[in-house]
Amino acid sequence: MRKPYAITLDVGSSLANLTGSWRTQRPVYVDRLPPCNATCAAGEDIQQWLFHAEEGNYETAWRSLVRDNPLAAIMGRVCYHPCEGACNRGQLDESVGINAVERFLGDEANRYGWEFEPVTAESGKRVLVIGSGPAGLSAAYHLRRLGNAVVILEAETSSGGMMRYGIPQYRLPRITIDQDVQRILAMGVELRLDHRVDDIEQTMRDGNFDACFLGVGSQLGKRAYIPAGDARRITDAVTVLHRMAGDEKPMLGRRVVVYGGGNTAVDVARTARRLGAEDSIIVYRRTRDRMPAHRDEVREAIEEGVKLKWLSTIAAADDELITVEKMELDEKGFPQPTGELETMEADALVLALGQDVDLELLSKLPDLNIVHGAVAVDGAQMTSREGVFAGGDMIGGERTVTAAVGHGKKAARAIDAYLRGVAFKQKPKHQMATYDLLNTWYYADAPKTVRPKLDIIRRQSTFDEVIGSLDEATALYEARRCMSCGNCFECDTCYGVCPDNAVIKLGPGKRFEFNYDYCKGCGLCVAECPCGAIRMEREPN
Amino acid sequence: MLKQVEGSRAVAEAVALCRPEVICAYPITPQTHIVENLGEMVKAEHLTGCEFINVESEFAALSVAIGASATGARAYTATASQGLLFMAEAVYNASGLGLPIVMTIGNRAIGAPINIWNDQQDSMSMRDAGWIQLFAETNQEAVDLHIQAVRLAEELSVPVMVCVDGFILTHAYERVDMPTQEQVDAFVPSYEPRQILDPAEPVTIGAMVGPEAFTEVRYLAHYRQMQALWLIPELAEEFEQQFGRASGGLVHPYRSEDAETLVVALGSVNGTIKDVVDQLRDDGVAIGSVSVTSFRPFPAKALRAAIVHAKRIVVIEKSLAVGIGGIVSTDVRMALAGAGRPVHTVVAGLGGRAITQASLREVFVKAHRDLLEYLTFLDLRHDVVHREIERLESQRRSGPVAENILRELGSVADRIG
Amino acid sequence: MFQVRIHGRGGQGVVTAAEMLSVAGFLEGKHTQAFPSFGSERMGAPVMAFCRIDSREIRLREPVMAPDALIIQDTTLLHQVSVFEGLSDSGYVLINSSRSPAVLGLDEFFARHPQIQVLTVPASHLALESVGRPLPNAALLGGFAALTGMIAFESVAAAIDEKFQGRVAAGNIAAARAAYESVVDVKRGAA
Amino acid sequence: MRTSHVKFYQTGTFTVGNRLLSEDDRSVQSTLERTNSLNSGHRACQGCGEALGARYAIDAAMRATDNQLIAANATGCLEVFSTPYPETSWQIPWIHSLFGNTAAVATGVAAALRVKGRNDTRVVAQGGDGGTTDIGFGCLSGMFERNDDVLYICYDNEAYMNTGVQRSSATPPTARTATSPAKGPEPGNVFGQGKNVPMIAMAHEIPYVATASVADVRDLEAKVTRAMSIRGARYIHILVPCPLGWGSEPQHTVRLARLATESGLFPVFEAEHGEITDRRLIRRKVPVEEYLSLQKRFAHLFKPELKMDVIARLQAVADRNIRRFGLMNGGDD
Repeated sequence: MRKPYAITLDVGSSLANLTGSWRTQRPVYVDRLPPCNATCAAGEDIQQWLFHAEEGNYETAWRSLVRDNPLAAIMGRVCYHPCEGACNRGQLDESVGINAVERFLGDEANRYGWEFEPVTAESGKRVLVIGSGPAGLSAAYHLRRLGNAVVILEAETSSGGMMRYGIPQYRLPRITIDQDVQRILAMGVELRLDHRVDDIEQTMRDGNFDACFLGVGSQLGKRAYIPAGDARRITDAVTVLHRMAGDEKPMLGRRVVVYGGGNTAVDVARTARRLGAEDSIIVYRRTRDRMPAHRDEVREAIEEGVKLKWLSTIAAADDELITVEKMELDEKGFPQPTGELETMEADALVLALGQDVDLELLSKLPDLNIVHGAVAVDGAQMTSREGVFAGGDMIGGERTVTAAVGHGKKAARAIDAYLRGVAFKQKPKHQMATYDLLNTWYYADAPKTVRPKLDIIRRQSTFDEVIGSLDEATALYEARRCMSCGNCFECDTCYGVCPDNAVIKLGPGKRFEFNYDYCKGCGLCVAECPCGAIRMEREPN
Repeated sequence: MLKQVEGSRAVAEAVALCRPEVICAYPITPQTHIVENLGEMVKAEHLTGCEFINVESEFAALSVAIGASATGARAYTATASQGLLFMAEAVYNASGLGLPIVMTIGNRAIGAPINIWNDQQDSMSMRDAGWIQLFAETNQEAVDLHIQAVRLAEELSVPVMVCVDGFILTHAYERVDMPTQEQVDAFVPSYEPRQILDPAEPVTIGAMVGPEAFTEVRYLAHYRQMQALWLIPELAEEFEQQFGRASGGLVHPYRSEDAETLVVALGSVNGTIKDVVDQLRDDGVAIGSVSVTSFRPFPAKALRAAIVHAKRIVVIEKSLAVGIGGIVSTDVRMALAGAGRPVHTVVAGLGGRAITQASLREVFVKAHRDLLEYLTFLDLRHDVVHREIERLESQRRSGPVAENILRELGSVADRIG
Repeated sequence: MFQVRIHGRGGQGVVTAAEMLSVAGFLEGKHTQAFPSFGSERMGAPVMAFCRIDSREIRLREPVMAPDALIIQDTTLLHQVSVFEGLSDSGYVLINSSRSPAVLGLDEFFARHPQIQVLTVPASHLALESVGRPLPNAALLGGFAALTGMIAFESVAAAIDEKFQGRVAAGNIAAARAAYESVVDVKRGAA
Repeated sequence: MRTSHVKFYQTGTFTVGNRLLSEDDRSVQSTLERTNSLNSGHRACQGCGEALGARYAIDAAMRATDNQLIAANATGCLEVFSTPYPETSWQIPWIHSLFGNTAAVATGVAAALRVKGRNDTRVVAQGGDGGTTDIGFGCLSGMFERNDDVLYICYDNEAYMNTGVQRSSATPPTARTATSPAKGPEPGNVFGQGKNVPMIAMAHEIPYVATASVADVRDLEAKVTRAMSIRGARYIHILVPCPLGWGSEPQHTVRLARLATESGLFPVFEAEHGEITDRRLIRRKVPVEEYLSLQKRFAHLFKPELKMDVIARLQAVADRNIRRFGLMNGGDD
């Protein structure tokens, strides 16, 4: 066609006009740290595995999850999920049920027998892990993944440490522990039960170990001085819970008083109900909202008939009577005695005032630095003794399964670096994806799915698991509630809303790129990005 | 085939023979019969392969034609007077876009005062709009010019107006030799657009052009139209060969060779002029006439060649450039630049006033004796305008001029001339 | 060249009469030209139409200023409009009326123009009889053919047949024939 | 709404794309294959809502017609920024004729296609609010009345932006424009009677009328797709915020469109043959202030003092829309 001059033009010729020159600022894709990931003590990339779960690709999701935490099924039961507390979705409607999805994935793995990927390259190094609790298992798993030979020495007759001996089975069925542990062992990790270590150095020499990880749980209940006529009636929570693992269940009686406000206190009180106690009373010196125990646990305990007595300390325990002193909170929120006393009947008094780690095994390492009953470690989880690393309850701080798993992972990576003679470096953290960076318009209103619960009668009389699992549909729904804070989830909104077609879509999984030849820097993509994964920057000169 | 038909019917049949594909119709006197006839032909399926669209205004009529033409359809419409002005923006646009639309103008005066009768002010208002303007002297020529116009428009990718004096031709029953479909098909090939809206080969039509190219675009429009100065005679010649009669071309001289006085005019008034020329020739006056068929492009060379030998030129024109006088005569003077020949402007036939032989004869004789003024209004009622001017000068609120004059003249229809 | 001017009122088929007359002439191989007094007149207003008949091409575009024949379709126009303006002294006048020119008060005019042939024919009446509507135009053309001899009645009939269809055409032809015959009778009587 | 039939679940239900959707259900704008009918390099302002709306609409029409589409475009911003010689941003056969004749030009294109038997090629006419509700209104109404096979899309940015922000019949009351300055006792545009062209289109009882905005591309695409599935005259009126004319931040273009719909000031609905068939329910209702305060054209309502009485009148407009179109009545979403 001989087209008329100037008034008739060839299509698409405006590509010659590079409108990028109009720009004074430019959009840049960023990855921000989602609050869930930021708060996960196990260092899970929660958002990433939710991403896969959203697609219904559960095995991929599980594999993504276990890159950080091998104990998915356990974690989905016992983690107090601070991630959910931090979840930005909580500010929109309700936080994403991350823990439920994690449990679903862990259970799927156990149900279908998914195994960890086989170790591809052996390092030739041997690492000793002491304790098969969450810290030890996590360290062993990660060390093995990195190609190291791992031997776990466990003093008890069963694996799992405090998970088995400290957590009631209505919260964590023993089969789940067995399954998650077995999967780790299947990687080639060696577990030796009934093997108490007294001399670490000797054990290392004997076993030809290049490094050691200490992951011993806090199994000693703290005692408080309580004037008592009959010490038989006073026991501690750790002992009660430990005996629950054995064949002979503890005999607590009809009326049980538990002293303390932590999760262990609640565990014991709920256990007592299940063992037949008509009255299971928690005595705590402050108020309910100040209880360290997880709110959900407390709520469930109350549902099950556990009673709580606030602002009370136990002054004395005689015969079948316990003397309680009323407290009041001072201006700073600390409880102060009032001198007002009352008595209550009790067949047993269980002290749940905290736990200590039995540091007996360190006695042969006299120069090991211990501070306030906890093993001191550096940023690489290494103790003052070279080649000896530690984690979990031993090093103090937050004593949860999740934290222990996190310690184990970090220690394993540090040990691996140590064994390879390189410095241990952690990846720098991204800027936090705070709620204000999101454009929540783009997320449909979708309230959280409530996990099924065991009916109340069975909860009061059996040790069946209280919290059920999500079915597949609800797990999927829950996973899809994730807003992918701070990280592109390929929603195509930037690609769509650019008036200048200056966003290049790279295809599934490859995200997008800006075409700065045409981007005029209007900022629409930044404003409309649902998850805050684009930032405006000053145009470089 | 010879036929005795109304001019509008003849034009409609000629248009139909050209196989138009889209016809846009909006009624305005005096072109209405043309589109009515075409509409009937389409409705009765005598004219097939044609969309007949009743639009809501002349502006829409030409706009629909623009869209259709740009999409590769042969598009046609017709209008007159106020209608042409109402579509003015689209008139310029069609030519600017180089769309070969053919449009009939049933020439009519422009108000106010509103007037439905014939003059050529409407076409003159669009003389610079980039359309080729052909003026028909008879209904036979109106038929023939439409056939040539389609070919001309499409070869040059320029729109063409065929100007037909309203009522005088459009409503006149006279003999027309109507060509056959085969003849027209042989003369007018199917439309091969120079540009077309087609998803298979997309283009942008109607870009915004700035100072950097606008002059060139305008020059090219001029260049394309000037090409018509050789194509029009060529087509007329080819037409004559195929149809056996002379029609179209740039100018038609009549008894001009030895004329000392030459009359130049556009359209149907040339018939009356020829009769007067014959009468004066019988009286021994060396007079002739030249009918200008192509007013745009203006055939300056051809016209000069036809008239330069005369001692004086009288331009009879049915339009008025208020504030200067003649429109056609300005162009005629340009054609005669440097020749030193007086060109007299005679404004005649405004708003349907009959141009009579008697009046023409009078001015021709006057001109021949070199007594004619530079600008003359034929049959102007001097007494009426004189009284109105007096009234205007004596009173601030002198009232509407047209109504004042009408009051003075009495009813319109009781007069014959 | 023979020029005809037809006077009537809007709605009386004045223009159609001129057109049919031109067609009739055309059918005889003559050059003819018919055109209305262009206007926006509505029903009832005085209107005119013109027709020229010649043996050669008609180029003239002016209205018929000096008619050779007048057809007056409505007698009420006689004293309202200067219908006789420019009429040739040897021309024809055909008036649609059942009354005589004398009764119409035209004696004085025709006395001054003795060469003018004037006749009345009850065209509306004839049309009412044969077509059912008092439209005098076709009938008057029959009378015109008889009065002027410019065209044959057969041509008029053919022109009417071209303009109208079926029953209307037949009725108009019948009316025209009746008018034609009545004029022939009157002329024969006069002669 | 039709769009809600697709349950995307919760991640990005309202986003442009969603990896969880099947290919067929994906928005045109999310696909790699989208035509970018209005290509890069156009000279629209930063954050231009009209450029966005035009690409959304025409890309959707392209998909709906298997790329057999011709567009006629009115004079205006869209035309000027997309086709300055020697460059055009259009990738489709496109014609610009005049300001006020676009509907008629499109009629001509449609007529030509019909007469050529090219029934698979479809026609879109597009113009701004000036070219549609004012100067092109006659041709638009004519096209409707004849039921010509044309989809007319009005990109409404509520004033004559191309010529420097003058008032049009689509300019809302109180808005400041160059010809309705924020001066005098009643600053900004007058509270007139309004001119609701979608409702006027409905009065023609044409087969399809819809409103949409650039805040909801899926809705917009669904409407264009629906429109292209119908023969005859169709009209879609799309709200396209204009940073220049509205005095808003370029990055707020989509947000403003969203606030316009969520406040009720711009009702989003569909109608067939003169009857409303569907409307987009307000999801998170906002007071009109939230919408107005982001735009300098309404600044005089907030400074030097807050004019609550005037804002209340505008709120009444929104509330009436909500009642009239049932924008808050329960629903299927």
